Amino acid sequence: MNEDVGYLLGLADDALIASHRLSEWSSQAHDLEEDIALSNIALDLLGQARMLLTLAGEREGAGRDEDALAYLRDEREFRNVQLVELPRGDFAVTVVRMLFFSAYQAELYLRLEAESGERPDLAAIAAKSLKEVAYHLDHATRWTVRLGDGTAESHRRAQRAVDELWPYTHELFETEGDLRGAWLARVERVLAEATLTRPADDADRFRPTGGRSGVHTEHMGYLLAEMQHLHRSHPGAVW
Amino acid sequence: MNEDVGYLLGLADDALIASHRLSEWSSQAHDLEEDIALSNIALDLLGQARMLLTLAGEREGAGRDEDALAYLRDEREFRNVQLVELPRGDFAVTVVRMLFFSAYQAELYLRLEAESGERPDLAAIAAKSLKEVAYHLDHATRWTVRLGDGTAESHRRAQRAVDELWPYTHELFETEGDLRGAWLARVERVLAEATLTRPADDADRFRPTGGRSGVHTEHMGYLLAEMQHLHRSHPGAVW
Amino acid sequence: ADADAYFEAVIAADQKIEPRDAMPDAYRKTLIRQIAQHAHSEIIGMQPEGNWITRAPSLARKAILLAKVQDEAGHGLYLYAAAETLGVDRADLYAQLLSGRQKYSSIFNYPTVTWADVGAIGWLVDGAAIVNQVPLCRCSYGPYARAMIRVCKEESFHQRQGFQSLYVLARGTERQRAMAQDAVDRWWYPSLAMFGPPDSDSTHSAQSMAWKIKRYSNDELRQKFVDMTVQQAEVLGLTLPDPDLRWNAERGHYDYTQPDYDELMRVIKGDGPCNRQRMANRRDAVESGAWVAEAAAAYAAKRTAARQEAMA
Amino acid sequence: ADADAYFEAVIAADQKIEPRDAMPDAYRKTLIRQIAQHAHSEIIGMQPEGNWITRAPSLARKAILLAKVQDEAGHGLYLYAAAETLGVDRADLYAQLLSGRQKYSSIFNYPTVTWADVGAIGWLVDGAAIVNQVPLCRCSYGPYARAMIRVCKEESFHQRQGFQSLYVLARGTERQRAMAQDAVDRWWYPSLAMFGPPDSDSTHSAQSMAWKIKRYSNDELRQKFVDMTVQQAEVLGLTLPDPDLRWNAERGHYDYTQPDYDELMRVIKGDGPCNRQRMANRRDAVESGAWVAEAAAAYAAKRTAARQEAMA
Repeated sequence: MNEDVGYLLGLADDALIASHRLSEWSSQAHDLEEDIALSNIALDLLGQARMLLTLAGEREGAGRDEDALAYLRDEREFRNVQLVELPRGDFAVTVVRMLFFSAYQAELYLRLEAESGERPDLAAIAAKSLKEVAYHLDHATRWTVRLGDGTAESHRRAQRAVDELWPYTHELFETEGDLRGAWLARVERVLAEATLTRPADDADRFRPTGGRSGVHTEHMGYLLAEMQHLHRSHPGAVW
Repeated sequence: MNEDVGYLLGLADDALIASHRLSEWSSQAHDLEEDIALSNIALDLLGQARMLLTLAGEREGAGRDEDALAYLRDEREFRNVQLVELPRGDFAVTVVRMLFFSAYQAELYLRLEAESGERPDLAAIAAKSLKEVAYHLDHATRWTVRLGDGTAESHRRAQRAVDELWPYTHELFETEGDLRGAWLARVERVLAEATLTRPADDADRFRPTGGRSGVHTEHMGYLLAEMQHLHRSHPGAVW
Repeated sequence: ADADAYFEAVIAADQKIEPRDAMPDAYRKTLIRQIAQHAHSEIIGMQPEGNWITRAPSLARKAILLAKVQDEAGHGLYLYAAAETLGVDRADLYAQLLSGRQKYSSIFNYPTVTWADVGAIGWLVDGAAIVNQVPLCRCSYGPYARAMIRVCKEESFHQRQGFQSLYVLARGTERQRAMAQDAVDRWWYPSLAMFGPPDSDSTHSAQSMAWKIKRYSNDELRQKFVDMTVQQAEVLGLTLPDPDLRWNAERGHYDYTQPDYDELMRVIKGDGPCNRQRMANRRDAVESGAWVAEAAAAYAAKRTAARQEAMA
Repeated sequence: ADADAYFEAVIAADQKIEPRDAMPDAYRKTLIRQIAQHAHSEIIGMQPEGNWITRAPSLARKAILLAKVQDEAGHGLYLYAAAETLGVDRADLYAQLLSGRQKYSSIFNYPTVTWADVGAIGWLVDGAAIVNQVPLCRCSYGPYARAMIRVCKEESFHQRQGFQSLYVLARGTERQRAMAQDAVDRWWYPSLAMFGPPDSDSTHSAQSMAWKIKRYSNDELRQKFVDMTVQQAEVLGLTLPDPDLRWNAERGHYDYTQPDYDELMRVIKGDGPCNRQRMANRRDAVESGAWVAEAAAAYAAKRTAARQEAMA
C-alpha cells in the first residue's frame, strides 16, 4: 500500500473508531446534555473519518469509497491506534480518553494545517476539523477537572482511567514523535488542575503497540463485527 | 417455507442460540468445574443444532447445509424463542433459563421420540439428545436449588431471574401447548425445593412472543453480528 | 374571578397563555402531564433508533441517524424547559418517568428488528407525530406552542429522511425491498395507535379541545394521517398491511381498519414487548451515572466556595 | 538421611517418587512451582482461543474449538490435582496466580487477532507445548508424569486439529491463505520463546535435570521443535518468518534465528500485550462469581446441618 494511503487510513480509522465508541453512549449518558454532547463529538469524528476515508480512497485510486473502506476492510487492515478501540468503559474512561486523543488530534491537525503546501487536501480537512477538535478538547478538559477534583469516587475513577490509558498514548507518537512535547504540555496542565497524577513514563514498560500496522487488541474484532455485519450481509447493496 | 422445515428450524435455532449464550461463559465461570460443565452443555446443544439444521436443510431441499442455515440467514429468518436469545446475564439467569429450557426440551424430545412413526429422522435426533438434556436439566436443577436455598443474595438473584424469565416461557408452549402441564410439574417441583416463588400466570400479562415467526428482541441482532461476521466476510470460503 | 375571566378571554381570542398568567389548576395539570409525556417520549424514543447507530449500513446513514437521535434528546430538552415554565422541576418529571407514574408514547415499546425499522419509524412514527404535533403549534399555552414549532420543523426533516431511506430500500435488492415491506407491515398498526383510543373512549379530549390545547380529535388526526400516508406509500411502492384500506368518495377519506386498541392498552399498562427494557435502560443510565452527577455538583460547590472565599 | 538416600536411589533408578515418599524440600518446591505454573497456563490459555468461540466461521470448527478450550480447563484440573498431592491447596495456588506471584506461560499474553490465530496456536503453541511436555511424561514425580501422559495425548490431538485448520486456510481463498501466513508470522517467535531463556541464562535447569524433572535443556527442546516444525510448514505450504532458517548438515539440525529474549523478559514481567487483560478477566470471573461459590457453600452447610439433625 502507498505510504500516504496508509497514513491517511491511520488518521481516518482513529476518528472512525473513536466515533464508534462514543456513539455507544447514546441513551446511556448520565444526563441529556451529556448525551447530546457525546453524540455531537461522535458526529464530528464521523465527519472527519468520512473526509479522510474518501481522500484515502482517492489517493489509492482503486475505486474504494468511504463505505468500502469502512465496511469491507478486515481487522488487520485497520490502522487506528489501540487507544481508540479499547472498550467504552465508564464515563471517566471516556473523558480521559477524549482528553488524550483530542489533545493529540489538536497538535496533529495544527501541523497538518501548517503543511498545506505539501498536502493541500489533507491540510484543508485538518483546518476544517480544528474547530471541532478544540471543542472536544475543551469538553474533555472541563470534565477531567470536574471528575478529578469532584468527589473521592470520581477522583478514584478518573485516576484509574488515566493509569489504564496512559500506556496506550505512546502509540500516538510512534510516527509523530515531534508532537509529544506539545501534547504533554497540554495534558499535564489539565491533569494538574484536575489534581490527578501523571503516570511516569519509565515506571511503565507496558507500551502497547501494533494498531498502525493493523495488529489490534482483542476488542477490535467485536467492534468491527457489530459495525460491519449488516453491510457485509448485503453485498453490493446501496443504502 | 415448508411448515416442517420451519418447525425444524425452530428446534435447531433454540439449541444454536442457547448454545451461543452458554458459550459466552467460557473463562468466565466462578470455578473450573463449572466452566467445564457450561462448555459441555453448550457443546451438546451445538451438536443438537447441527443435526437439526442438517435435517432442516435436507427437508428444504434447496442445498443449504448447517453452515448456510446458521451463518447466512438474516435475523427475521431465525425461529428460536426469545427466551434463549436474552443476554447471558449473571449465573442465576443462566441457571434458571437452563432449567426452563431443558425442562421444555425434555418434554418435547420425549414426545418426538415417541412419534418415531411419523418423523423417524427427528425422533432419532430426539432420542439421541434426551440423555444430554437429562444431564442439563439435572445440572440446572441442582444449581437452582443451591442458589435459591443458598445465601440471601443468591436467593434474591435466583428469584429475580425467575421473575424476569418467566414471561418468556409462555412462548415455548404456543405451538406445544399440550406439553405445558408436564413442564410446569417439573419446574414447580424444582422451584419449591429451591424455596423460590413461581410467578402467577395471570398476574403477568407480559407475554413476549414473536421468535417463532422471526420477530426477535433487540439483543438478537448483536448476537448474530458476532456469530456471523467472519463467515459472511468470506463469501464462499471453506473452513 | 378576574383571573378566570382573563384566562377565558385569552382562550376565546385565540391568544397565548404565558407562564406568569393566571390559569386554572386543571389546565396547568393537563399541560404538565401532556408536555412531560411528550418530553419523555422523545427521550425513550432515542432507544429504538439508537439501537442501530453502531450497525448502520453506510457512513452517511450512520451520520443521519446519530444526528436524528441527538435531535430527539434536544426535543426532550425544549419540552422539559416548556414544562418547567409551569412550575415543575425537570428532575421531578424525570423521577416520575423512572417510577412509571408518567408515561411515554407506547410506540417506543416495539423493538427495531431490522435496519428498515429505522426508516419505517422515520416515515410512519415521525409522520404520525407530526400530524399530532402540527396543531400543537397553535396550542393555547405559549411556551409549548413555540417548542412545538421548533420540534415540528426538525421532525418533518426526520420524516423525509425516513421516507428517503425506505425509498432506497424499496428500490434496492430483493432482500432490501422485503426488509422495507416487513418493517412497514410491523409498524403500520402501532403507528395508527399513536393517536390514542377512538374518540368514543377518549377521556381527556373534550376539555383539552375547549382549552385549545388540542385542536382535533384522535380520530380526526388518525384519518388525516391515513389519508396522507396512503399516497406516500404509493410513491414508495410499498403496501400498507390493510386489505380494507380503500378510498371512500362519499366521506372524501380512506376507509381503514382500526388498530388493536386492546393491544394498545396492554402496551400502555406496561406489557408491550420492550417496556421493561426501555425503562431498565433508562434507570441504568441514571444509576450508573449518578457518581458523575455527584462529581459535577461537588466540583461546582468547591468552585463556589473558592470564589466566595476570594471575595470575603 | 535414610529418606535422602531413598530419594536419591529412586531418582537414580529412574523410578517414580510418589506423594507419600520423603523428598527434599527444594524438590517439592520446584515441582509445586512448575506444576502450578503449568496449570495456570492451561487456565489462562483458555482466553486467547476462547476469544473466537462465538465467532468461529463454521459450526464444525466451533464445536472443535469449544471442546478444545474445555479440554484446557480439564488439563488445569488434572494439574492442580497433581500439585495438591504435594501438600498445597488449589485455592492457594489460584490466589497466587491472581496476585501475580505465580506465573503462567507468556505465550498467552499475545492477542488472537484473526481466526487463523486459533489454528496457529494449535499448530505452533500446542506443538511447542508437546515438545516441552513429552519428556515430562517420564518426570521423576509420579502424579505429574501421569497427568502429563493424559495431557500430552489430548494436546497432540489439538495440535493436529490446529494443523488441519491452517491446512484448509492455506489451501483456501487468497485472503484465507494470507490470514494463515500472517498468523504464522506473528506466532513463530513467541512460540520459540516458550522454551524459555537460552541455556546460558537458564537458572533452574541444571538442578531440575539432576532431579529428572527436566530431561532436556531449553535449547535442546527448542531445536527439536524447530526441526519438527520446518517440515510441517512445508506440508502446509506456509513460510516460517526466518530468512536464516536453513538445514545445517554438519549439526544435523536446522539453524534458526533466536527469538527476542528481551521481549520474552518484558512479557514475563507483566508487560506483554495482554497480561493485564488476561489477569483482569480472571479476577473478574472470580470476583463476579464469588456469590455463587458462597451460595454453594451455604447450601452445603445447610444440608450437612439437616443431616446431622436428622441423625441426632
